[in-house]
Amino acid sequence: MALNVLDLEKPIAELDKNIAALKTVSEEEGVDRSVEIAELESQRDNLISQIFANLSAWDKTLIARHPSRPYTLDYIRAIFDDFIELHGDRLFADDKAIVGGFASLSGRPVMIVGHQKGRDLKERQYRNFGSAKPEGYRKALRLMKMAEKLGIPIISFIDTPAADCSFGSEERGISEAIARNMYEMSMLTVPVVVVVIGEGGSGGAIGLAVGNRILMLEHSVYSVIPPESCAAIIWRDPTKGPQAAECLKITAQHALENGLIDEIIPEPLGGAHRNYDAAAASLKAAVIRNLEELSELSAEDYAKDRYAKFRNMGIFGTEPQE
Amino acid sequence: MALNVLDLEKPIAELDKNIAALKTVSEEEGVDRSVEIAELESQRDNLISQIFANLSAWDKTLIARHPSRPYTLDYIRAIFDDFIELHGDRLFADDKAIVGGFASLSGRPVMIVGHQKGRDLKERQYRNFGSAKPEGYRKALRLMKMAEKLGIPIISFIDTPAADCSFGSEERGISEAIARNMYEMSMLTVPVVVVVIGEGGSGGAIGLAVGNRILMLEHSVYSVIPPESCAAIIWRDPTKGPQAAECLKITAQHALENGLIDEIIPEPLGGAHRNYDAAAASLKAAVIRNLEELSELSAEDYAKDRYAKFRNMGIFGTEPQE
Amino acid sequence: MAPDGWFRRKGNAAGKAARKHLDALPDGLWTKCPKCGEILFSKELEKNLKVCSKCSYHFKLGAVERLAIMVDEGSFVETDAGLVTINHLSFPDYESKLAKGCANSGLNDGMVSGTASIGGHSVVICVADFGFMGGSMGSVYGEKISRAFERGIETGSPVIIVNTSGGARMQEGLVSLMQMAKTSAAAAKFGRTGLMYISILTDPTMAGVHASFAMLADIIIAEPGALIGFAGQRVAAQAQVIKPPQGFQLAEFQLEHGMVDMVLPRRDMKDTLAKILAMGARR
Amino acid sequence: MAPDGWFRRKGNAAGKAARKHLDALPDGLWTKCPKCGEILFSKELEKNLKVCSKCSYHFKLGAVERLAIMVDEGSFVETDAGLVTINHLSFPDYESKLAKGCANSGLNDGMVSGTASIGGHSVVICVADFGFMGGSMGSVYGEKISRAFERGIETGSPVIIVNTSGGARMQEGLVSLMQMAKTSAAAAKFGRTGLMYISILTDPTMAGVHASFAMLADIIIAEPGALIGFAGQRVAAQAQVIKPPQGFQLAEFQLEHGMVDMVLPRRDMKDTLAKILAMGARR
Ligand SMILES: [Zn+2]
Ligand SMILES: [Zn+2]
Repeated sequence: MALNVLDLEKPIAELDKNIAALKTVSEEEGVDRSVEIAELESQRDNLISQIFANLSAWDKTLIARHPSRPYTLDYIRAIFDDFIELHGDRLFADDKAIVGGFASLSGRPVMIVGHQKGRDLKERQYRNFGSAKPEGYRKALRLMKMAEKLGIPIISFIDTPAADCSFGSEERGISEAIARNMYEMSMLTVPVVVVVIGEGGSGGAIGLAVGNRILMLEHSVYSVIPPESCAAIIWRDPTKGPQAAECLKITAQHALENGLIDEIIPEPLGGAHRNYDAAAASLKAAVIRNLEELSELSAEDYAKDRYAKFRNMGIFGTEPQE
Repeated sequence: MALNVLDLEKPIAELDKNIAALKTVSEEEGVDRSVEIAELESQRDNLISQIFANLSAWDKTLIARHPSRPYTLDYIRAIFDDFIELHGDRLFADDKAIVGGFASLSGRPVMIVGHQKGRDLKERQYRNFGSAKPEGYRKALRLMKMAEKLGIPIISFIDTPAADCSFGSEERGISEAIARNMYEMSMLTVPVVVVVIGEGGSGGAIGLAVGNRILMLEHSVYSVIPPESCAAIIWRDPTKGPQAAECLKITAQHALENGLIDEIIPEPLGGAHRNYDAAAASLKAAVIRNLEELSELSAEDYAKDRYAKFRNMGIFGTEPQE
Repeated sequence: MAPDGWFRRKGNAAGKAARKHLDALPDGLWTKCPKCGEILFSKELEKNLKVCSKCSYHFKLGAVERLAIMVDEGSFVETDAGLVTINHLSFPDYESKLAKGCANSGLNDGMVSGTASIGGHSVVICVADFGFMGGSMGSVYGEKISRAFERGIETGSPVIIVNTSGGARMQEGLVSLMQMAKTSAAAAKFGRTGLMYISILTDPTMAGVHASFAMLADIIIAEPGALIGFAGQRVAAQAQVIKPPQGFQLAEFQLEHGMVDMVLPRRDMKDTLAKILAMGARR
Repeated sequence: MAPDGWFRRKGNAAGKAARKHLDALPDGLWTKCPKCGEILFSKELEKNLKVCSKCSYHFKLGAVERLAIMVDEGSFVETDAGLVTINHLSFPDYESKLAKGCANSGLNDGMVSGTASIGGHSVVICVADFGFMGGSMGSVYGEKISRAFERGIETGSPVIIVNTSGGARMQEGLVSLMQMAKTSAAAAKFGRTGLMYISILTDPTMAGVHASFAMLADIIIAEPGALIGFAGQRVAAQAQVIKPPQGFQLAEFQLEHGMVDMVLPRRDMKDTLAKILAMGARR
């Protein structure tokens, strides 16, 4: 547990420890310490509120990458019934960095696709740290086209540091795969709801993120480039990630301000990793509400709506022409 | 040259040699031997006619595989203008066993796809003996879908012993690739003319052969299994290929009789390899005529026509049901 | 697995008497597992859906057995049973092979087609039988598959095909190759309806069947350990002069290479199918 | 290559004076080939379309130079030249980089768009300029590409895009990532018209541009030796801790891996484009 505590969480962890100790003592000794515990818990929650009211873009980055943060399969387990995982791109391989399949959302069938990170060292390698290869994007596309054919909505979970850039991925066209997904996703005749649950890492993210609605969890980030890489380019110093994160304005809040996403999904106090169930409930409610709103559109409209949405993204001026 | 003479061609080659010698002598000595030459040529042509009137299915197989037989690129050079070869499946590789691209046929744009065998040892390896891998079928499909998008007709040349069955091809889904091509080809909204120019080798052939018109050159073959493999299974003796070829009835003539192809394109006397230009002219005329006939259909009709054509292929009876 | 209770066959009553289990199990009380060598009590093996209780080896199932464990009891109604094979090439020994296949399987072709329900969902279903000439595809087989897709379109039903096949039936020559194109075209026509097509690959599914409709489903499910591929291993090995990779062409290999959606133990098949069908049904 | 004769620019006259060759050629009479080291007479090099006469190395071309050798003389009319960049994130040093890019290239963005004819075929054409901030894609760039596709739809013209880019323009943050989706969606909308889209990949075409509209063309043509890929070689090498394969990410590597239709020498570009356009035109 201690390994999974961020610096900014240390004071919180300290109080957590005290509360836990008090509870243990209370149980062991059979003495009612509930008032004291409630006092400490309230103290802790105030502390969390304080800390989380002033998170920097870099803090958000660290929380978005938190090793205890719920991943796609955690949300799938918590939110959906009857998840039937489907595998493979029918071309080359089954990429474990992207999962997908049918599931039932409050009794309605949906197709899920999403990046999947690994929790422990072994699973991280198995999932390639959530960095998908061409076959991952192609699997996702196959499933999305299947959903389109069957007329069921698509929910896409974004959580990747970046697309895989190994030699093999270059050889098999990682660029083509990402580009093709955006091309095809833009034309899908079913609703597509995208949720950035952790890291929205540049091309690796956008390759699954062309939706009618783009939602971001409160402490997730979405960026054109990893802050460390940006710092390495600008200041030739990858340790200046914090400054770069600020410049890039990679938080959900900024994305909403710039009109690039539709909604921020609130996380439980202290971040999604402090309460999976509450995070999942919050996410579930947002997804259902967005799907319900979208259900008013016709099949043709979904593509038009998506086109209009992305077509409008761009911040520029116009000079008068001579 | 002598290496490329079939046993059945040996008497012809003998006369060819005599004629050539006579011509040389005639030139060197400056004596007019034209009468003598014409006599020999007529004798040779009669001999060819005799031999070719009685070809067995196995003889046809050998002629279809003749190392001097014109291949796809030979026909492309002879028949089309402005061939622009296009490469790659955008997924994994460029397969040299299938070529394809735009070309102009009597001033009209067409898309060509076709198996390509190699002439000498080096080129044979380069072309993998005309045995295509998944990436070859996927390249062809990409080009055919492009033709559909642009609204231009497709001409497919069939000339393969079989699809590639290396481990790599199995790993990358050679079955899927062949199946997918048939699936997609059946739905194309442009005319598709297929010409079997040499070997129509089982799955490797049908993966490019779902057309509105299926033409076969006079001495080409088309079979569900290589005769040698069939013999190996039935008689546990691959040398009994000749008998198996007979049983399988793999000639163009039988395919036409069984209603599985539309037309036989006549070859020049002694086979296409004896006169590339004449073979190409014959093929060109047949393709143009078929395309003209097909031009009367609408875009939707091409798929319907193709469906009806293949849907009707099957020879079976029906018992009265109780 | 008592076929007579649930299997309402319309035609071809003649074959009925000959029907029996097809997968070369010895007739005795005991059966030896070909994978682990365990001696299994045949009745227990039957109860376990013909899966070895020690090593999970999945024995081959005949079409009749397969239907019994897959569809809702009593729901199967056979269609197109009256289609009969013609030896139009006068191919040597074809008739005797057909007769043997008929005796083996109690069927008049390697493909049985019909309608049924699974977990209450109506489906068009086709089941292949390896006992009939190795499940090879000739004209009757291809026609049944094509009609099944067309029936799916007409009735708005999903199509499920349980495959096992050595490939195209060479005794019918070129016309059997054309069944690949015909069934693929039928799958394409069906595919445009928005209805679901599920293909199940059982041991073995090879060559002309694998390289046509079997690989064209929305969802492809393989049974554990099933041999699945284009060319026979010997052919592939000949072409390479090297040893095949570990587990070459097995179901698990196909999963790793992205060619199947899942490898599903036989005991989970029916429930999973019902769940998948539910996804396609509510639109 | 005399820009003034054929280049009718509508807007942004201010930049015109600053326009010059962009590819870091020394200003002198002689130019050293960076590949083979040959010292080339600059005028000869220009005449040879900036291809080394000894080793065929293709020097980078600015957008203006590129247009001069690609389209019918006098046919180019620029569009959307009035779009200007806004530093909406107040990203440090962005303005100075823009100014430098402008001075370098004589352009106000790394992408020039317009209409032209090639071999008599009317086209919508976009040409990138590496001299403007490494051809990086921001809002203006993405907007020009998107409008080009829409102009193609409106006028029924094929679209040709000559690419060179280091990727998305990080100084615009997330909105520059969204240009990937926006341009890809525009390519998709255009793709449904049955009109032809040709993408030309020149040295270098990387990252956000390579992974969006640049790879979505019907026909993709690469210039010999062009570096083409998703991630920079250093990034890829870091991830692998091994040496990249021979010729990694070069045009010829992309051809071998099925990602481009052809590697075409610069001297053949215009004629080949005209031939390809003819194929799409007569329908
Ligand atoms: Zn066992
Ligand atoms: Zn040089």
